[in-house]
Amino acid sequence: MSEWFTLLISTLDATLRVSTPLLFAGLAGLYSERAGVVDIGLEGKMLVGAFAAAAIAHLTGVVWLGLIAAIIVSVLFSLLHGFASITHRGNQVVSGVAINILASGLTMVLGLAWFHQGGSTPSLTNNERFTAIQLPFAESMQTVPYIGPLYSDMLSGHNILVYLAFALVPLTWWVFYRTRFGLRLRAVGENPKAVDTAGISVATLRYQAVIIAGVLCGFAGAYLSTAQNAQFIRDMTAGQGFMALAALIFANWRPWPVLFACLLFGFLDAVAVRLQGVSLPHIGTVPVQLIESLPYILTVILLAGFLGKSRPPKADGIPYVKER
Amino acid sequence: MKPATAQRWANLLILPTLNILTAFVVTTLVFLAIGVNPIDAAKLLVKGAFGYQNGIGYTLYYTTNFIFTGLAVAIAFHAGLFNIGGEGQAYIGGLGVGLVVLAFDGWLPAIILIPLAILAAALMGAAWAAIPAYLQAYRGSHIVITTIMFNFLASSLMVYLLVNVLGEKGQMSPETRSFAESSFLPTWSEMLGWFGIPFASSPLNISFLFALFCCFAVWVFLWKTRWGYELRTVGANPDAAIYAGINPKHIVMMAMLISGGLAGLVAVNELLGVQHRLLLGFNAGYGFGGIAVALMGRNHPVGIVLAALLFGALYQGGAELSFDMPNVTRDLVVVIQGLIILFSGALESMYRPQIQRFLSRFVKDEVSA
Amino acid sequence: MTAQHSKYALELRGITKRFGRVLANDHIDLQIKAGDVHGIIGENGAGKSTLMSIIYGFYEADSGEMLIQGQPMSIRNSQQAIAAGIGMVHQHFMLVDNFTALENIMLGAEGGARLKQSAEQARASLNELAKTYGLEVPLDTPVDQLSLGVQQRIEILKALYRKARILILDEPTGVLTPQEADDLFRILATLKADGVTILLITHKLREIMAITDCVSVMRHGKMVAHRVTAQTSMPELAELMVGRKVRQHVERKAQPAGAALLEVTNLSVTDASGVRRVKNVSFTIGAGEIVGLAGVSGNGQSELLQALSGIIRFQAGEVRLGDTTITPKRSKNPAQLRRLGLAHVPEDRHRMGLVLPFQAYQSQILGYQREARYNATITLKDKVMADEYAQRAETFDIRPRDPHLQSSNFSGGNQQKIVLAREIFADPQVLLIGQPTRGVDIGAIEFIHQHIMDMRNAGKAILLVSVELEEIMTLSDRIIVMCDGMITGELSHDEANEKNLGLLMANAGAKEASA
Amino acid sequence: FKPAIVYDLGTKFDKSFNEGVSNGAKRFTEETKVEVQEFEPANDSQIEQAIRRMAQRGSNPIISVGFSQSKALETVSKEFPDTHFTIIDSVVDQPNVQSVTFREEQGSFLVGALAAMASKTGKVGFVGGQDIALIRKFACGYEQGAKYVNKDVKVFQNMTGSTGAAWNNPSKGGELAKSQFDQGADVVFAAAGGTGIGVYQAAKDNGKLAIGVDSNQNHLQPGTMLTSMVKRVDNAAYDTFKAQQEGSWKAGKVTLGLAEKGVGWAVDEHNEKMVEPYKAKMAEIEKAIIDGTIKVHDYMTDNTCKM
Ligand SMILES: Nc1ncnc2c1ncn2[C@@H]1O[C@H](COP(=O)(O)OP(=O)(O)OP(=O)(O)O)[C@@H](O)[C@H]1O
Ligand SMILES: Nc1ncnc2c1ncn2[C@@H]1O[C@H](COP(=O)(O)OP(=O)(O)OP(=O)(O)O)[C@@H](O)[C@H]1O
Ligand SMILES: [Mg+2]
Ligand SMILES: [Mg+2]
Repeated sequence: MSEWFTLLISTLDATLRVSTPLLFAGLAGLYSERAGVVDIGLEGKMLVGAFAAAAIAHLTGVVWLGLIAAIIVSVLFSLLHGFASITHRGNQVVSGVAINILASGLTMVLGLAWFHQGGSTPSLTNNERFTAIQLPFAESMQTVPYIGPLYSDMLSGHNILVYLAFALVPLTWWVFYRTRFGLRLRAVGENPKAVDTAGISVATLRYQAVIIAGVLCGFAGAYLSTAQNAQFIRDMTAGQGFMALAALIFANWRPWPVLFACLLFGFLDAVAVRLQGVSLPHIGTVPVQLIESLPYILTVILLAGFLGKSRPPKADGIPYVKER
Repeated sequence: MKPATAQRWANLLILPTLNILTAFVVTTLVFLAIGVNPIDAAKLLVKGAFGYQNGIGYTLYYTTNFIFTGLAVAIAFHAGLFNIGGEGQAYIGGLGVGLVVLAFDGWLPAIILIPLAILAAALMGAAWAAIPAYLQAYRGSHIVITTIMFNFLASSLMVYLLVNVLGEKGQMSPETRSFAESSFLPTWSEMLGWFGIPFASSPLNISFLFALFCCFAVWVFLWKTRWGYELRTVGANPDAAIYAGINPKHIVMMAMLISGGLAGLVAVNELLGVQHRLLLGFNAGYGFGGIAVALMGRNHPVGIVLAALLFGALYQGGAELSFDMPNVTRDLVVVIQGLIILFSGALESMYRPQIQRFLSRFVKDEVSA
Repeated sequence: MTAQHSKYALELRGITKRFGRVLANDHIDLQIKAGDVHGIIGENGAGKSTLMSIIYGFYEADSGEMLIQGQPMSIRNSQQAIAAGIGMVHQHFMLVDNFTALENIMLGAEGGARLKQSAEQARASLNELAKTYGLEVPLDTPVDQLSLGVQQRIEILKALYRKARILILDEPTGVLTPQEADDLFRILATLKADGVTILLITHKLREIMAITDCVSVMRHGKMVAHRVTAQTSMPELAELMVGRKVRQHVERKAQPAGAALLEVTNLSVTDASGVRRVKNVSFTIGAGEIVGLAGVSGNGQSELLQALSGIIRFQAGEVRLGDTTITPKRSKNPAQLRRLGLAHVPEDRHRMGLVLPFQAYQSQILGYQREARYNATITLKDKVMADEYAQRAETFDIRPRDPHLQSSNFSGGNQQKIVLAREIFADPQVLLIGQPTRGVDIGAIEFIHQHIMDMRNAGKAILLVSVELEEIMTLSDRIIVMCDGMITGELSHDEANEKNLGLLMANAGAKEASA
Repeated sequence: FKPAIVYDLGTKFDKSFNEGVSNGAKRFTEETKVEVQEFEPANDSQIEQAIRRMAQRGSNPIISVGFSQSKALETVSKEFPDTHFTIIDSVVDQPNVQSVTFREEQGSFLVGALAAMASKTGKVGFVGGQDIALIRKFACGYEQGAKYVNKDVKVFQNMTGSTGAAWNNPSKGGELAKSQFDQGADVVFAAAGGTGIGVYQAAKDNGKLAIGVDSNQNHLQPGTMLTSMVKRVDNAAYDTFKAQQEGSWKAGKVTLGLAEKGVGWAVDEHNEKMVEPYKAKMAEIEKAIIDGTIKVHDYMTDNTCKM
């Protein structure tokens, strides 16, 4: 089988790994923003989630407890965001910025105070992490040309969170377009007043949405520190929260496109890693800085509307005020 | 007292004060959580920030940066824009300074070189803000996101240039050669020295005065000129602006260019005033700090100066703190920053209802026209 | 006693509501007989919508109590109101634009957690309702593609679908052609026959007289009078509304139109979404002439006005302003047009006319901020601006006088006066006026009308756009009627009346042509 | 006698560079019971401030860690001519400053050679942290070493990023390592601070070998850590204090290479078995480097990596 094919397989394999946190965070943003609450605090919530997961997994030795801790802490931050932007109708972007800065500071301060390792948590042993699981027949499929590697090298052999992330996409679609909750969620992001006069509490709906966002960010964080890596390290989210946000916008706030956007950015990242230092014909070696900025540049180009007009939810970012 | 005035004072004084207090109360809790006596910490902090000349020098030197970025955020805010890109704009402003000084410090006299470098800082900062501004104005892409992206791009660009182009060969760290004396801004101690007043050497330099001047300039611009009038109109009510024959697109560009320019001036204080070379990450944290400063200062120059002073004190005092208290690290200052943004920004009107009720006891209803 | 009670479907006692410093409802008492159509009238801002919103649980009253079918009820949110059998059609529709009619109606009353089944049930019972009351609507079309008339039916269906026994309609006819209004009243009649109690808010006394059994009058937040419709008259109601006799019309001395100052030929406007809003419209306005532009809102008047004032570009045709010719290629922005002597009083003062956070004297120079007399080399001359404002406030009786009061803290009428003063003092040759008296009460209306008339007499060319036929008919020398972006007819001051205007507004008979 | 340390930007517990220094200090404190004043600066301007503060408080000697401090030290050392300063990883030419630099290229050469020997696929990898001259120096030495053992060895090189964040991005580090494994590499050398952790993790997860950096990191993933390229900053710190205590501290330039045991490769209980077969050859190479028969090119002399 051609070397290119194996390279492709390994790239796609990496793509899945790298897209997963983006996907969790992207979907988190989707729930929040379709309900009309802008969420640039994804980064921060991932970060605290990652910290909690690693810390608890280390202390208890049980990764699932780590996951739960991540979710709880991340949800607490969501509630803070909700408190500011729903209850007190504060500026949602500002609240998001605050959450990001707080998260980066607090994880360090507490990490130092508790573990005395410069803000990192002690590294986890494999049974304190989410490790790869083989899909059925992964072995036997190996030999089948093309489909074989595709299945056993690319699809199989990821940890449970990866599969969960991808399973969440159709689920989210179903929730949005096939359930009462979804109907109301979409409505409150478009015209909260209509929802209010229909006898539904705008605040409750929006809180539900940000809480879901919190849960998903918890997953994203736990993935970073207990699945993809084996410990928490300062600012380990490294801008993925913002990348997810970009993906969400790129996807025009719709479930399936979010999946594709995240996969695209993940793919770019995976390719970047492999393109590094490789001297391309005519071009020569591309500087690492250029490659690593590629996703951002692309996002900007996309945002520039060269690929269609973006249509955010009408009430996105606008606090619901009943009485002037 | 007329209700309107009562309202103004509530917004101008009472609310912000309460917000800051809340932020500090929570900070105290964090201190306790990591087993530090808040009182001692506060004492050390204040002493470190204002206790002795060198400390004051550092405090005001940090203040200078925060004034620049704070003004940058504020002016964009008045045009209804949220410029999160101060970080990157300051960085690229530094590039401007670097290029000019490295090119000319051989033969240009200070009188020409320094103004040129300052201009370059502003222009490059503005240029870096121009692209997101253009995309917002003409392509309708969300400036918050684009400016975030441009922060990432700026740092990649700078590293590339410093590592592969501008960096001094054989030099360990990716930074340029030192600038020539002719580019140095007079420090506070030198300036006071001219008048025979002794002052401990510190990074504090003339750009602090420049920053104060910028505050005044911004105030005049926003509230006393027709351009400021048009800018605030667009910020308050874009439709009214269009009706008035003001082109919001142009205003968005203008506001962001000025904003970026101001952010770029951080490089003047940092590079011409202190580092005397172009290096990585001299802008670290000031862009986002500026947001806190602007919010705390209610986007008004006077408020911004005060807020910047507070942050300068936090930075300097914070450093002193970590000197004497091992388990207090710089990150605590970051936490405080976050709390301030949270309480005087996102939760700014948390206490408004209470205040309202309090005021309404004293202020009678306004009779309808 | 119990008998007494149960004969009221709804009873309010001492309802009070304040918004910040505004006392919107002041100890309101009200009794609505079951099965009645009960009218409520009052100036703009009198507090009608607020009161209704309280009944519907959208706002919570600060004090006072409410009885439904004789039972005391505390209604804290719309959910409870709906449960208590109250439905409301809001002044501004509460629909999610990109949802279908069906989704909008279901929203909040879906039944199950899964949409599919509930949708089927909803569809069934809606068809049922549609038959009984003649309320056909296309259930699967996104509402932003439906006319306001249809959207209103959807709102009514929303209420009925929730089994409303008390139906509140807040200024329902404001957005309808007279013909559509008649359909509405027919529907209301059938509902009444079904024993539904109806609360009807309107400004149009004619409607009150036509279909209500009783009528209550509000003024500045207070309930000032109750009448049995049969035993009252329009003049009495009008008087009750304003609290004094109303002079019916302003003086208009006959005066021949002078040279054409504004000449519009084959003007067409296409909006962002590519829909043609104005379809080759042509007309001229001479010096000393008021031309009224009548039409149901949303038929292109707004776009026409904005195109003429340079706020939006027009795609075809040309406009002659004095001796300047404006074409799509050589277009002019509002600032340039002002310099050419065209002034514009926008339809929506909050959206365009004022900058609410600005102080009054600052709003007073909006659009003229670059004029030499306000500007020193760099700075604006605050003193000049303030003095000038003070003087205008005198002439136009803007209250309060304080030039430093925030624009938002003036009442609707006074805000309107600020805008009007600004544009009139600019002494333009051509004046475009949109909805000059929307949200203004009758006292101020008179005043404003007088000023418009004075401009005419001073030989200016005036285009008056308004949804108030009254207003158009009183002021205009000529009336042109728009429907679906086209001019469907022109009438002189004397030949115009509600009937023939209404027909032109509905473009009756010409439907095929336009389609 | 009040010894003090001003650390490099980045934290004291970076598992490599700063941590090495602080280990040296710990050792000194344990032996002599003399407390060491420490400070972790937050930004460049705090560095100068910190050094000055230390000097004002009469600390002596003061170790300033990392090249990013040279500028600041230059200024301050002038202000305090009687205080002794030692800067690590950079050269400051002052009468009261001792400049300690290391021949990272030699150490890297060694582990490069070892990697090439241990590699079954004839492909080895390098993962750098932030893309700066210093790290290219590591990479260059590593490549030379590998090529020395096996002319046609394939060396994959990746830099994690271009900003400071590149030192704290284990995810990216892991991905980079995995990509090199996918291309056939089976030994990877990480000179990337915290990012390295991700690299070592990836090696473990994929049953490949990894090489640590700066301090001995063999214990981080016992079994898959082939060795560590140690840079004895701990010794540098320890010796500085000791010398000062004994009054033998001298200003000037100190370059610590293999000969001076300033750099080397770590063998301990964690990798004893693994490296057993190569020990002889390694010793040979070490000797050759020390007596100069092998010339290891230093990237930073001309910012190119010529073999
Ligand atoms: N958004 C607002 N903010 C503050 N005060 C307001 C606001 N809207 C109205 N008011 C105040 O409420 C009072 C009533 O406003 P409203 O527009 O209902 O006046 P009105 O009854 O229509 O009188 P007018 O005849 O002048 O229109 C005014 O005195 C005004 O100052
Ligand atoms: N949400 C609100 N916040 C503050 N003030 C309000 C609010 N809604 C209405 N008001 C004020 O309350 C008063 C009554 O307003 P309301 O809308 O009830 O009048 P209305 O009789 O419905 O007028 P219209 O005939 O124009 O609908 C006005 O002064 C208005 O400014
Ligand atoms: Mg109303
Ligand atoms: Mg009014």
